[in-house]
Amino acid sequence: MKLLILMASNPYSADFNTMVKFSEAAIKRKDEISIFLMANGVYCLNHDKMKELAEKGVKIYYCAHNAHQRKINPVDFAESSSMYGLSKLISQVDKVINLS
Amino acid sequence: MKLLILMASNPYSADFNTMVKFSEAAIKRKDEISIFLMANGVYCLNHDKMKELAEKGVKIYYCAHNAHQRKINPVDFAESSSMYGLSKLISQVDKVINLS
Amino acid sequence: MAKKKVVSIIKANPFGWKTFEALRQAVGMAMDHQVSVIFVRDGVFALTNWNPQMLGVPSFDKSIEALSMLGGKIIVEKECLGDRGITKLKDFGVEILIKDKEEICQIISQAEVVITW
Amino acid sequence: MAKKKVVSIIKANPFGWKTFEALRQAVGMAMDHQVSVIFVRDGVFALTNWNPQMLGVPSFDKSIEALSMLGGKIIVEKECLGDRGITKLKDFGVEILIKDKEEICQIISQAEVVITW
Amino acid sequence: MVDTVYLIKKPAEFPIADLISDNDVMILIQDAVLRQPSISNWYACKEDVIARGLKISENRLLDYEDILNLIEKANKVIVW
Amino acid sequence: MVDTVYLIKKPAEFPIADLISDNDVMILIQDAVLRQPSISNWYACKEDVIARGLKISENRLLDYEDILNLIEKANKVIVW
Repeated sequence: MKLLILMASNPYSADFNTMVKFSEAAIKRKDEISIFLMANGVYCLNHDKMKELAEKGVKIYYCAHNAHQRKINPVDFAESSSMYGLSKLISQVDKVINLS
Repeated sequence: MKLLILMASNPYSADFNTMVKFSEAAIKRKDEISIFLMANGVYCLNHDKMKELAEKGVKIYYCAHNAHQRKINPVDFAESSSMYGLSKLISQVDKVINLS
Repeated sequence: MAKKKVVSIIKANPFGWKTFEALRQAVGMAMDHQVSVIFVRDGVFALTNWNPQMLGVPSFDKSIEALSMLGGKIIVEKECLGDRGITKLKDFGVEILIKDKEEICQIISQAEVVITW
Repeated sequence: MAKKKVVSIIKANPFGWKTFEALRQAVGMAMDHQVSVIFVRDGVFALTNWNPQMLGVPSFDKSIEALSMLGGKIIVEKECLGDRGITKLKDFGVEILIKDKEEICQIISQAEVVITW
Repeated sequence: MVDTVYLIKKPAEFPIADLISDNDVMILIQDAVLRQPSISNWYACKEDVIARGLKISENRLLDYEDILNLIEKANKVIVW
Repeated sequence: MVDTVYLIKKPAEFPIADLISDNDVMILIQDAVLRQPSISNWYACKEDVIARGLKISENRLLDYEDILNLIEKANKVIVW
């Protein structure tokens, strides 16, 4: 299935572990998986695990506004997006798991 | 009095507002005030309000280990420290308010 | 692009950043989708008169207006208002629907995507 | 430098980063101060057998050992263990004091600095 | 046929009770596994249970792939 | 003489009841101001009450400087 995980929690939260574990299980199932980082979720961009997930085929998007606000530098493994970009993603996926 | 605020919450939390307001009131009261950032509290280093507080005379320390872990760059208005540095601070202050 | 029925349930109180982000998100989604934002539990305080600037958080008044303009629905649970003794809602200049628990369950069960805050 | 009576109260469950950071802090403080770490509420799960690596959090076993070596006391509330049906504590190779609510209140009231997690 | 999969994150944080129908499934994840619910139609995330050193009978446990299988077949998923 | 100043952050999150003595003061801050406690010796952070648009009688309200004055005179402060 096409799965979107919407992540609004920081990388030192229980949500982060849940996000990673669902992503890894989805990779095994050969799901098409995207993660959208917003609010404190953009702090995850600085966590090594995110890059690892991206290398395994997970598409990672983040809210550029929230990242700028938190002074987080762009990374090459994730795509800058917006709330409108999130809206487009929601059109395309089968299921949305939100962690906030 | 000599007041220490021990901050372990991120800058988008209710604790952040409480920390700022106590600091501003302490400045008015001419207290000698220190803030120690640890865990997710080190994310506060990237918030403009921290620099402002430092310029008003608040001494700001942070746990270098937690900052490195979260890939936060050093700033010139705060002093790199450790859990042992925190221990020394606790010796010197009259009261500790912990926000976590 | 599929237009979906999206419901955003806001149960956290508004005195932090969550509601602000939730509404910013709802506005973005309302450009493509049929969005309903439902305030429940302490989330209902979002529709009262309070002062975000005193807590260092931004006002979401503009998001409420934009959401309504884009055809999004703003719904609040009647029972949650009553439990908190809230008798008067703030006037945002937009329609706010007060619905009972049963109607809200109906809306949620018909949604295709549900996001909770 | 004044050596103080410091109490760290851990009420959050250990299945996140808080307890790890709290114990790292307690070790640092134990170099100068008389530190007691008191586990209450869901915090008492910290002293059971669980698997931090499965949750992506580091183990705090070494901090417990270091704390004890530095003369810090590790205390757990009896009633909180009972409420959660915990009958056996993990063996960290250090002394863990099981005290009742009243004794714990006594320790807290005698502290000069109290930090809660 | 599963209508809604509920992922419950906090102990005793259950959705509006009226919301749950017979076709829904509740799955406890994260700290929600610390307290067992009184309703009947629930499962728990196996890894979250084992990680916390808890004992819950095997037929209540689902691993992450099992949960995704259920989510795929359901109409939607709600995280509460 | 105040022994301990308790700063309470969450609604109904009160410390072990036995802990509070007659010489202690409880001050509600942050979201704790949303629910009024049943005990008698409590105050609330004025700015946190006004910010949330709540009504609590004036003699229960302390501003941040008042709270620091109390903390200075007390033996210690515990944030709960």
